[in-house]
Amino acid sequence: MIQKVLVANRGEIAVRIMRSCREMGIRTVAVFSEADRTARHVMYADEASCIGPAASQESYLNIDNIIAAAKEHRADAIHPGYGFLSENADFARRCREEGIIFIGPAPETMEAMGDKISARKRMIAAGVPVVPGTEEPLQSAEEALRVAKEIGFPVMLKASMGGGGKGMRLIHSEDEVVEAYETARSESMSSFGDDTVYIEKFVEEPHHIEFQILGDNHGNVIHLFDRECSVQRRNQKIVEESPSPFLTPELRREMGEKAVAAARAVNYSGAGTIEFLVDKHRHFYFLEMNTRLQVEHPITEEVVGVDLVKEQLRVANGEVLHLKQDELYQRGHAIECRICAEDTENNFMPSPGIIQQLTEPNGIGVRIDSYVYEGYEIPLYYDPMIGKLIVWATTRQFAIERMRRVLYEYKITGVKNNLKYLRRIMFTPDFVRGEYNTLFIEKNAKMLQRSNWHNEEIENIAMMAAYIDYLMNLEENTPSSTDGDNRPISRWKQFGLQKGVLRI
Amino acid sequence: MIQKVLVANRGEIAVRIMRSCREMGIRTVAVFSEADRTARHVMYADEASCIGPAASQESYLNIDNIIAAAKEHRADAIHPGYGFLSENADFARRCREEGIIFIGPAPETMEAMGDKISARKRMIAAGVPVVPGTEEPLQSAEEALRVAKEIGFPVMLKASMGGGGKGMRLIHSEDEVVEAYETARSESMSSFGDDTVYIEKFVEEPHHIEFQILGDNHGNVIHLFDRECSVQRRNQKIVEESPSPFLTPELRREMGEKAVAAARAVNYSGAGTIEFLVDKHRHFYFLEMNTRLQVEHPITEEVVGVDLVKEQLRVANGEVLHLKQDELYQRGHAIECRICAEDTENNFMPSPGIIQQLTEPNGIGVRIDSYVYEGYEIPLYYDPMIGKLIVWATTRQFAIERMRRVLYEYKITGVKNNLKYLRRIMFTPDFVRGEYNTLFIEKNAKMLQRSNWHNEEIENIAMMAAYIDYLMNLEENTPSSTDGDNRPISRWKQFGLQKGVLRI
Amino acid sequence: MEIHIGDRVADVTLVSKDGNKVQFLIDGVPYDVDIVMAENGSCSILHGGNSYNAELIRSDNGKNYTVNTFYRSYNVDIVDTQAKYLRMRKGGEEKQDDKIVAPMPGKVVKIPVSVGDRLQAGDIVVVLEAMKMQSNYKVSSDCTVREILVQEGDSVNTNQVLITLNIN
Amino acid sequence: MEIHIGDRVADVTLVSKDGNKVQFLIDGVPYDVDIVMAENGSCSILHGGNSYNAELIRSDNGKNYTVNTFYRSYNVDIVDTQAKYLRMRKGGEEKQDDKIVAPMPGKVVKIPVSVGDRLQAGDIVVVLEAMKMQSNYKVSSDCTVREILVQEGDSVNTNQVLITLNIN
Repeated sequence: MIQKVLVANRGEIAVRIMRSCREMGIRTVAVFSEADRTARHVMYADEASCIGPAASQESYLNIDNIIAAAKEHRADAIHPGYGFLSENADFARRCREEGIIFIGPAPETMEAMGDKISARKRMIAAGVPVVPGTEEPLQSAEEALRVAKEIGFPVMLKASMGGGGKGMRLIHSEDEVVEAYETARSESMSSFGDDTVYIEKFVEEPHHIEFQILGDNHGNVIHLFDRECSVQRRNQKIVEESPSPFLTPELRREMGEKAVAAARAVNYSGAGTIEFLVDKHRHFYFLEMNTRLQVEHPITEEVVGVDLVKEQLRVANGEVLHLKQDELYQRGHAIECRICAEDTENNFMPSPGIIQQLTEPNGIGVRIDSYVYEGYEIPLYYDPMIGKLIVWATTRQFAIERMRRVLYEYKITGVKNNLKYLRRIMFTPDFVRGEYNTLFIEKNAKMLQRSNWHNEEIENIAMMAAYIDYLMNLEENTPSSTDGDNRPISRWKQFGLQKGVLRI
Repeated sequence: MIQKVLVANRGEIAVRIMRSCREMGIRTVAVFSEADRTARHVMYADEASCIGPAASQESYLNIDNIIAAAKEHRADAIHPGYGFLSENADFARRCREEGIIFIGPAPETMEAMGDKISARKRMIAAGVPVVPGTEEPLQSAEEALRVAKEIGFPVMLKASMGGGGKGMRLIHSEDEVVEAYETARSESMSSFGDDTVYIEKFVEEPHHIEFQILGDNHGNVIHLFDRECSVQRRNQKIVEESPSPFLTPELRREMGEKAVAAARAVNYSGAGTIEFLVDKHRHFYFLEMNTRLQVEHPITEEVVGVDLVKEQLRVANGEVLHLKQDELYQRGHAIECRICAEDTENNFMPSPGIIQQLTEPNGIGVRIDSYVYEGYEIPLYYDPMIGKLIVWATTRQFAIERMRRVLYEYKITGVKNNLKYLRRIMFTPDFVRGEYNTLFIEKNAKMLQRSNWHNEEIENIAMMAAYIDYLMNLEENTPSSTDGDNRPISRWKQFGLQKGVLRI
Repeated sequence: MEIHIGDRVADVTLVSKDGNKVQFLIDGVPYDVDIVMAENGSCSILHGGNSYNAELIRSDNGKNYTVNTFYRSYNVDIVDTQAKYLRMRKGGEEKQDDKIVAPMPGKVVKIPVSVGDRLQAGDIVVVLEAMKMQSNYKVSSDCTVREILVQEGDSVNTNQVLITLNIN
Repeated sequence: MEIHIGDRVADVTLVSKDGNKVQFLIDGVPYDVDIVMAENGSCSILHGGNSYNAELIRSDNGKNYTVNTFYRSYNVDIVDTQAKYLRMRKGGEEKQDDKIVAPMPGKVVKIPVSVGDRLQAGDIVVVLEAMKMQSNYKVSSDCTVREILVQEGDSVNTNQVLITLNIN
């Protein structure tokens, strides 16, 4: 039985994993880089160890340091989360050698599926349709150019070890190939420690739809239905929903069966995801398998009513899957928005900084998986995603209405973020009707821009608010507080006592 | 169609109602007393009006002022929440006269069921079992004494208009009758504007189990299953769960049918609750009907998958119930804890004050309905409940484990509160086994007391934390900050730079 | 520095400090910890590989703390020289009068006694209401009402003296 | 007081104040509002029966605000006499050099140019990485590299000048 788990990750996913561990009575060990001493996961865990400097390569990607921490803390198991080492077969193999349970599939499975080029081969052998493209890694920019021309533009350049949109480039024409090849390789090396890239035909107007998979060590594999992940910017998902509004019940059943077959073909154990591209004629192609928990796993949890991290831990404990395919069903509808510290008006540029004020929504049908707090400084070394906002409601329409409501409640000041952008998505007709594919952001770019709509009343409100704060903070208006409470609300209580005609 | 709703309430329930209105695109009007200008519901609403001084009698219970606000803001409808005017038939009648939709049943229904003495008569006529007791209001302390002796101690003295445990007294012996009679009447007058009280036989070791009801204006009535509400202190619920661990499927079906029959007997429309006492032999008695939304309605929402406030609004709009009894089912298990500003070591004495620091839990399976924020001063005029913590999980055991986890995450400083007390409930064997009744708190009083368990390590941690903060705040260690940011985390960043041998 | 926690008195010295790495001596035993102020008012301490959190509520004078850990709440007093002196000076001086003190902010609903009344143990002397709940305050031994310092309807604060008594 | 919001310039006067009830004149038109600072950094304003919220982020000098309302974010500048004077004095003085400035904190990954290089519009002059994303910065017109102020591997802050250019 697993008694203590080291979580080899940071941010919201580290906290997410520790939550389920805590519920199961399993002790947790946090690891952190020097930039993360004040991060939430360090405070949340029962135990904690520093594993190196800020740069991921020297800390969260440093296998030796993580293994050393696991041994020092006598952890039985390591949960890798997503990103970082989660799909690194060497790490999984090293855990096995050190007698530590790696919470994920066997390294052989990861190698078969994690390397996208090898995964394509397996799937072709298993009769699962794949997108046309290279069967071997590219050796040079020249080869990339030649292959791209053969297949015909547009093409997708992808990191073989990639995921989460990193190291991925859509190429429309010849003159983009060289720069794309170089930057994708460089990004891939910095993110995954490997610079192998390959080319696929770009499926036009595709839907990105994935199936959640669970397997155990006893040969059982089930799927937990679909997630629609077509709202993407920079090839990264920002809004996901479940069930997909695009799938028919028949197609859902067929894709579910193929997803299970794909997982069975590699003796899959643990939680994983089969990603498909679905074209406008509802033909589907295997895209890749993610041999780990996905960022968007909560929408499946909400709709199917399971705790995927708990299931991962049970499987890692050697238990037989207690969920049965024919007992699972989807109830209601869930949507997830990824909250990012980024500048949506400047090509989604990451925007690190200090969270000045934070109000998270709550109430019926809302779930937040986040890790930031007021006063927290978002480090510039890692991902700009600061949290995930998930709603559940009985129907898709109600879920959209709920997402609008919780985006109204959510307030973050101090760092640029995409809250207002996400709100606009929730009002975009293509999204509201459920008629969208991966071109959604591009197609609706104009509508998703900040409105230049003027409202004198709102402007007046903004000016009065700023002016009163300005006056309140002028030295003559603020009796120096003796109790050290210099927060606006306290200063207001003092300023609020003033009375009379001022004319300033 | 209702376009604008005035919410005649405050606190978490006002925000709860406004949330569903906002999701439905309905504008909201907040009303507030002079003590509540900075309360969350005022900021949440689209519009707001002050309706009088702090004392409830002059504001939240002031029918004229509330009607005037509704007219001024042209509200189509009024939602009364729970408490205050929610079960006041005069208010409902006044709304009808003024052409404003009252979101709740007809005043005639409220009179029939809201007055507990009259409700008992109706139920007897309808063949629903009731607890033995007086059929008429008590006229004097002497009569109370006489009747109590007739029925035999212990007896329950209850306010006829009461609810939420207010104006309720358990009487064990003769010499307690007079004081109980006086204080119950006084409390009832101050809470409900009516001092009618009556006596019932006290059912010993009872379970307090209630059924959620929904009716429409077209004669349809359904139930949404049960809630177990037996964890009570001072006759007020503090922990509720759904489904009840005590009910068998057969009993659940039978009680559900009786609950629907009871509601039908008074042509019930809207959301309501039939409360039952169930003795240890699983005999059940009608206790009272609450003709409004209950505090604990969220656990039903989580398990059955509905939004009760939305359903209320639809019914008020004249729509036919779209939920069908045979399509409803309970999924998983939900528990609610009421978070109160109170001193659990001093007979649950209310403890108003300023919230210094607040960390609310989030993540999978947790819902918070609350209204406080950092820096908020809890007024002393109203209820000490500052929020509700609700968890959902697939099984009862997982729900308890989840509640322990979220209580671990929940942090409130500045006011005394019952978080640690609730944690102890979640570890009490009677609760964990699901074997408890309304005597639970009394029976487990010793176990629920603060432990005197000592741990030198934790004490050392506490001392070091306090000492470092003390040093950090000594004037010589704090360069006067120019940016006005005097928060601990900012001061730490300055103090944190210090280096060297200190010996202080 | 002398620090009191509950009944325990400990001698705590901050020996050295290098950023977050701090060495303390507690009753002569060295403690090497990594300590930061993380969320506002919350302190994160790593010690022996374990991660602890302590929320601090500082009193106005800055020397008394309520420290919440997950398991317990502690009262922690930092006893500096000035406080030691005051405590010494105060020792044995005050002999406590019997009085009725408000345990919380609230409103005086009723005062069913008058100055000079002789009371028996268990008699109600004042009824307070706060947050919709009325509470009766009774005397615990026989006594006489000396002074009544508030009126029915008054709002009162925590620790405000409401009534003073002469113990018989 | 002169206040700028976006392109609009308004004259705002606080006329009178009685607790939360405040009268302003905005461009001569009276506004009676009920205004309080509620959650920290958030301001609640009731006007004409409507409830508005505005979150304020004050700049270090205390005169420039970012104000977030539900619908939009505004830049609000309070123009006091000192600022007016400074603006007047500054007018027309600085003629801006062409330079490459870091738009966010990050790490310099690559500088593919050297001092004196002649560049064409569209040439990449620096590659920055932040939060795992690399971005190429290009020149928008033909120019020559004057100075390179950072090295590959350097960490840079927002608005830090990286490279200066001579416009041809």
